[in-house]
Amino acid sequence: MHKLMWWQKSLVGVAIGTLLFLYIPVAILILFSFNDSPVTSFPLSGFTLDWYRKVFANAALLQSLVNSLIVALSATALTIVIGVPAALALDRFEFIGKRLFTNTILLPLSLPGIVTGIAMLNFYKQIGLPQSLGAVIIGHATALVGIVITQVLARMEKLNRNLAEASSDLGATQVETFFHVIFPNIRSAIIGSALLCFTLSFDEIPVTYFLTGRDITLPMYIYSTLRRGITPEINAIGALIVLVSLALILSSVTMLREKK
Amino acid sequence: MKARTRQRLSFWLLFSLPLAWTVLFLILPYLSMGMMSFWTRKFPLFVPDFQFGNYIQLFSDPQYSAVIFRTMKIAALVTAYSVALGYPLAYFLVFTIRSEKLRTLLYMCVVVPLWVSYLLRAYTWKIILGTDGALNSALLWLGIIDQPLDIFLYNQAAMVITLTYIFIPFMVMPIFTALERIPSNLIEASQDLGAGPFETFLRVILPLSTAGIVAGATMTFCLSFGDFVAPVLVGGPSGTMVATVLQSQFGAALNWPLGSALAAIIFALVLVVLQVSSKIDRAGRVSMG
Amino acid sequence: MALQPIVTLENVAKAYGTFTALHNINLEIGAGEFVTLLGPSGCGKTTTLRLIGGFETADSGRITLAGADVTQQPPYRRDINTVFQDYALFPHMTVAENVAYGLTVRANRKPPEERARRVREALSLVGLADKADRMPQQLSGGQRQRIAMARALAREPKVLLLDEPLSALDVKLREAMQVELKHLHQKLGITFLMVTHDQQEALVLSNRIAVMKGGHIAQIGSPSELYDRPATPYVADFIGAANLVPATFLGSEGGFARIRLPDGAMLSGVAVGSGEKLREGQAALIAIRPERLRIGESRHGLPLTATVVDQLFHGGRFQLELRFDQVETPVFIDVHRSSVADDGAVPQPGSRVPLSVAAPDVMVYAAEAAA
Amino acid sequence: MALQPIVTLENVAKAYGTFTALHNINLEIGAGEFVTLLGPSGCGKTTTLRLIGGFETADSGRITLAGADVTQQPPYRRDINTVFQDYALFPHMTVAENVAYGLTVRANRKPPEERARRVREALSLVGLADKADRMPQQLSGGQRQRIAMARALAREPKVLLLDEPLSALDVKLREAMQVELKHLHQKLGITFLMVTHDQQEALVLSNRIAVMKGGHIAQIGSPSELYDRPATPYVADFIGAANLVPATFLGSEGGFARIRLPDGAMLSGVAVGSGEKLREGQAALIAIRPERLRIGESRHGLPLTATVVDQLFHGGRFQLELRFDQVETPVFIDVHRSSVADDGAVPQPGSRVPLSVAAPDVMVYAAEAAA
Amino acid sequence: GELNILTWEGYADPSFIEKFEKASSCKTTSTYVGSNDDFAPKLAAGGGVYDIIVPSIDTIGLMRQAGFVEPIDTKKIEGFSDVYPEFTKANDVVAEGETWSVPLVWGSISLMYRADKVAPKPDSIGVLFDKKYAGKIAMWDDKSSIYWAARLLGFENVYDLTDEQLETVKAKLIEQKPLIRKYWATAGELTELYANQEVWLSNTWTGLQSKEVNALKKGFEVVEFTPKEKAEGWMDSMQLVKGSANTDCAYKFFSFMLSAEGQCGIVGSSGYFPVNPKVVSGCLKGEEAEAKKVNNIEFVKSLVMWQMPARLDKYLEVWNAVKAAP
Ligand SMILES: Nc1ncnc2c1ncn2[C@@H]1O[C@H](COP(=O)(O)OP(=O)(O)OP(=O)(O)O)[C@@H](O)[C@H]1O
Ligand SMILES: Nc1ncnc2c1ncn2[C@@H]1O[C@H](COP(=O)(O)OP(=O)(O)OP(=O)(O)O)[C@@H](O)[C@H]1O
Ligand SMILES: NCCCCNCCCN
Ligand SMILES: [Mg+2]
Ligand SMILES: [Mg+2]
Repeated sequence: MHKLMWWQKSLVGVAIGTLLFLYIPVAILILFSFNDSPVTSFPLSGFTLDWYRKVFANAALLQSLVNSLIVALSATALTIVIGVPAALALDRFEFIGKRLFTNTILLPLSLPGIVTGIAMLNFYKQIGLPQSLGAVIIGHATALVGIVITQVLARMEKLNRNLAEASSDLGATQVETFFHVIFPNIRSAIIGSALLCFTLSFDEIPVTYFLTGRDITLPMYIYSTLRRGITPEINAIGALIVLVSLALILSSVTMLREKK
Repeated sequence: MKARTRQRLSFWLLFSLPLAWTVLFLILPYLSMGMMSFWTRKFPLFVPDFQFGNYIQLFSDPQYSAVIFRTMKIAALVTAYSVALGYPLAYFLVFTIRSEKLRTLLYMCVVVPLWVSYLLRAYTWKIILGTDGALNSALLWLGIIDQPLDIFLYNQAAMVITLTYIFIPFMVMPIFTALERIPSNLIEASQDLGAGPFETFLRVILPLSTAGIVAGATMTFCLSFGDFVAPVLVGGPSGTMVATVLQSQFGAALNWPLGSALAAIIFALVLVVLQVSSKIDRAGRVSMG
Repeated sequence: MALQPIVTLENVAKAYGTFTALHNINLEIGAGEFVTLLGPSGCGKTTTLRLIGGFETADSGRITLAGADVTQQPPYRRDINTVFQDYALFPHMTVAENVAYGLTVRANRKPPEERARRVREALSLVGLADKADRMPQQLSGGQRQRIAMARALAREPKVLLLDEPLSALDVKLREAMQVELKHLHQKLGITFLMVTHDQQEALVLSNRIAVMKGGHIAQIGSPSELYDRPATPYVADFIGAANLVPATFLGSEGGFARIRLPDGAMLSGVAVGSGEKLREGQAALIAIRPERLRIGESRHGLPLTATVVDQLFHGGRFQLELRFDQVETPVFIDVHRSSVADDGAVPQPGSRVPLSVAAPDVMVYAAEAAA
Repeated sequence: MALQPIVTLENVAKAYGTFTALHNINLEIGAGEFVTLLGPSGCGKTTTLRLIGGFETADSGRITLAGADVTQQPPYRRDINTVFQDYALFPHMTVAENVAYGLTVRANRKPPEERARRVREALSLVGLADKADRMPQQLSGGQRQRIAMARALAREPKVLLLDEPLSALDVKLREAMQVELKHLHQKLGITFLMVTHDQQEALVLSNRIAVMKGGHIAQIGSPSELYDRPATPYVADFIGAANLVPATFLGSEGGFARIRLPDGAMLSGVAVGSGEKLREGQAALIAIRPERLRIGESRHGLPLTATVVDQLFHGGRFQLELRFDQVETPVFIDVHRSSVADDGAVPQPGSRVPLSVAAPDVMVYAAEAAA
Repeated sequence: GELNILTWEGYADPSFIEKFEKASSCKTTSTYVGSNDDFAPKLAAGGGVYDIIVPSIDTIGLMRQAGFVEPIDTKKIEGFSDVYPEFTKANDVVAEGETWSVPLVWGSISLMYRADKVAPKPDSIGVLFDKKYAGKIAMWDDKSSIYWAARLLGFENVYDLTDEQLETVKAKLIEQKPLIRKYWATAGELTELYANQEVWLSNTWTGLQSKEVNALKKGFEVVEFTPKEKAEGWMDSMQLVKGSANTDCAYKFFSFMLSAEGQCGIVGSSGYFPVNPKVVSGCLKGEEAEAKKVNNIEFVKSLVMWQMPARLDKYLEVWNAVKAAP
């Protein structure tokens, strides 16, 4: 811990290089959002705010942004409504198939999204759920609920089991116990995982790709725009996303790491 | 009411919605995908059936195994590079940065790019690696080359770079957590027993962070294995990955049964990877006490 | 028992999966008593307490509280309160809110003035009236312990359950809190049922102690009953220090026994500790309290001889580690410094010393009863 | 000190940020000694040990090991080994691998046969030769403790550092391990430097004890020196139980003092404990060991009177809580049951009892020296 | 009412769609495809989403066979009779005695190259297979690559190749792979590939991409030409999705798109050719009318007009195999 050895120095070098590596693309994205050429290549041709103006004038883009917000908000709300009771049940009760349930609900998080998307496309069609924002919302909620469950479960496990017992010992019914004791203590885990779900849903591509109908989300808009050739508007919206995510990530990371 | 009845009731109050939801929107879809993999393609669409033709086609036509192996190779490379870059970064954050505040700040800096649109992160590499891109401009400016090189973009290397970039944070996070969890007195004990810092690293720190490496590697491997954005944006003519094929079976080729069979194979592959990694992970976790 | 029983357990059994944690426990606790469950880790103390508190449900048997069957009642319907081992204070509430909690639940909502009064009273009872607005994290371990007490007491329960209430505290604080706990019990007059694995604590605090072993109650009685007349070597060893030495049972007359020690010494007139009948020639175990063994010969005592193995300095006393000939297990006795003119008088390691013990202070048990 | 010094600390100081954890510590440890650092939490015990082990670097001062200056040496260059408080066993290695670790490092690689032999020896030394292939998680706390010992001892260090080696164990096990530790020290003859905050442990095990307080060494000496002639009330209270009572210093003659207790009793011929000069009429504090206070009057002793507040049953003894008139702090004495014919003879709460103490057993200190 | 249209970008430009919405009070929502292969999957995933689709002439037959679309009552469409009969009577537009689609625009597919880089001036498809331009060639990511290779190889009926011929085509395309920088998917992507100096040579949708590349003024010009092996022709037409709840609006839309406003609008925004020559006199005059082949039906006949390949799935498999090859 005194002086750095050669191998530690090179580790540090790689580390700093990697940190830069993580930020160069972000910097370039922001740089091009101010470049006044429709083609994103060097050399830069001049400064402009036009792309930002275009973002705010592009009705289709703004509509897709609104759609994304609707999807992310609704999907997040659903993950909470489904995930929190599930986490409570997993925490409190032993039952057959518990591990299977937990593993299954976590599957969409490691399975390539495209597989989950295909499976949903296939089945949702059979149960008469047409491709639409509604289907996307259900798909996202289903794929992401594992996050809420694991985060809340982890917090529940850290939460002193005796707290609930103490509450019922003091005369509170289970419902009172939930609202007065459990909820205040898992709130930050719920908010943190909700933020995470929101951001992931907001940025989700593969499941959305298969489930979306004529109303598209922002990533789908960007995807089709990128396929059609780039317009620097996308750089502008990207720069804006960086800004907003920065705010979101800061709050969610603090929430999730808040309590030891 | 009997205590046991009360328990059951509250269990079902909590669990019936999640269970029903999961069965309807997740488990049945996976099962129905599995079923469709046995259907038959019948121009112009497909019909229910039970036959193994799709699997036979996937295993006999070298075009599919070639793509699967290529995808595995790319995912493995991405995983290896992510470890190679992510581990030093995590190590640096945990052991070199002394200030708690700075460490948290830098950790967040690692995480932030994860939250920038996935597509945009991939697409930026097109700007960087292109013939007119940042990299060529820089090399020209430095006088290292006098003609832009077109070897950076639209090939597998570009996909590996892009995916590595995307997944480094996924790698750093679990390794960081694993390193942070190593009690400092184990490192001190090692030094106390005569091991210098390098030996301590190799014999204590590295083995005790395997759980983190495995977690990050699993995530990186599985997600890059299924990626279909990089091939579209920065992959070249030789950049077809499994997800691209899958996408085209459900798109252009309009052969959902074959696509389902391919998806089922990916599903199985991922389950194998998860199984293996949880084995390693469990071994690692046991050892952390 | 003369007292009105407030809690009774009748044939209560509880298994976790295939593991039986409690085998048919019977226990009757009188109103106002201070009863302690004592035993090694895993013997079922916490399980017993949780069954009474309502956090677990008995597989069979019956639990009554003040005469009413509560076996199937949930915790919030039992007029009992618990002080948890790690206090279980609500981390998101102030001290006052914690203490008030049990008075704000729907089933027992008190008007604000009464609530405020009872919170104040409970906090003064534990001497922490000035900490009402703190958060639990801002308190020391001992203070948290007392808040947990106040929170339970604010409900004015008939019975207070305490699961190792002092085990998280360090030695000095634990001793101080023991005294407080005792005074609180005397002042309030409600029933205390405490779990501990610290025999010192059990001895100091309890009216009665139930020593548990492997899901059974091994013996129940007052501290001096258990200390002076342990039913088994297990109890003898668990309560206080006991020197356990193997011996051979030779026979008994008039309730007193004759035995032979491995070194050949014959002792007669010793007390028969265990309930079961000993047969002649049977392997036995004798238990002698350290303070009953005296150095030197005595007219009234039985004479023994041992070798000093080690001398441990404890400040106010020396502890001598002795060994009888032919016996593996060491024997310890205390030599108090007030009784030795000069430390030189303490026998040195290697020396052989004569010992004496009064015959009734030697208790003999069947060897199987040990383990 | 007659012994060859093996570890010396000369004016060693260490600060963490603005907080000074150690102020100019001087300490000399002789080869083969068993020295204990004793003190309350945060007094700098661990810091001292870590400086010697090389895990922290001194801000100033000098540390030598066997005559060589090691102040700036990293831990892996010091011929010292440490038994960590929570053992710090490598969780990914078997017991044997853990013990062998220090013999496989590049700087000290031993041939396989020697390594195997030394691992075997170290494991038998701690009685765990049969556990070589277990993983640390598969061992009990006491076994882990012994593996940590074996691992350090396999290196055959000149000095063994032990940071609260037994604090994670429960009472019974701790007592057993104390004995083992003592025997191990006697058998090996190497130097042990141990940190503890358990005074009992320090008294039983050490050749010398250094009592620390706020980054200073308050007193260093043999257990009986510290117990019988504590330099301050702080040491008196920390080592063993001390009854501390406020008093007024009236004057001294021939090294012995006269004092007045708050209830008016005058005591003369008492010992002056503190080094500093006491002035006439100054507020003082007297310290009396519980075992030096006797119930009843005595021709040779000073007469005192107190009221019994409480009687606590401890099995082999009763502890009496007494109060002198006009004095807030309670005074405790032990009544051993072997010395009371019948428990009825123990004074009951409320009764006034005459006490006596030999004048030299009362030590007087300046009141400021307390805190 | 409302109208959901699955179509190509540029085919629903606000410049004329807004006029339609105002006149008809039908609100339109357009979703864009990148390739003809996108239509079937979108419809296969369930109905009720789209009312109108605009596939090319080689795809409309598939839509009908798959049961995705309904026959059209041409009487309800104003101006239908003015459309080139070569289109309104074409195979698949008319099938099983019914009309299945309403022609919208048409065009050809030619070769494009950078004048400053490619010399001598090419005249054959062969230039796309020339090693000299390795790494500078782009091909449309579409099964139509097969037609290109087939024509180069001199095969007669490119829409009904034999297995043997397909194998040869596949080999030819795989041989071409190392020369390819990128298979382009959309008009914009190709434009960008040129603008970023990535490629010099490609096939292209006549009219649109060259116009866009040259408009960027990157310091070079691109040139289009029809290779001596002939060019493909295409025609995009509108189809009514089966079960549409908005047929009234759909018919209003068909009529509008064949009117002067619709035809001028789409020609203006896409650069392709109008199908109803009668109504475009207001917007296309003289040279421009000539460039857009107004009334030049001979040009239609000179093209190899797209048809659905006789064995569509076989063609798709071949094209996928080419892309999957290393
Ligand atoms: N929820 C549970 N599931 C399975 N076994 C359990 C459970 N709770 C307790 N046990 C087992 O029941 C036995 C008795 O446990 P209990 O907690 O009552 O012991 P205890 O006497 O309180 O011990 P300690 O002193 O360690 O707290 C133990 O062997 C324990 O492992
Ligand atoms: N790394 C550190 N940074 C800041 N302060 C520290 C650090 N280590 C110790 N201290 C402070 O130095 C003082 C002495 O600490 P040390 O660990 O030596 O105490 P100790 O006597 O071993 O106490 P304990 O009995 O609690 O282990 C304490 O006040 C502690 O808070
Ligand atoms: N199907 C032949 C090509 C049709 C292309 N239309 C695309 C229009 C893009 N503006
Ligand atoms: Mg317990
Ligand atoms: Mg310490």
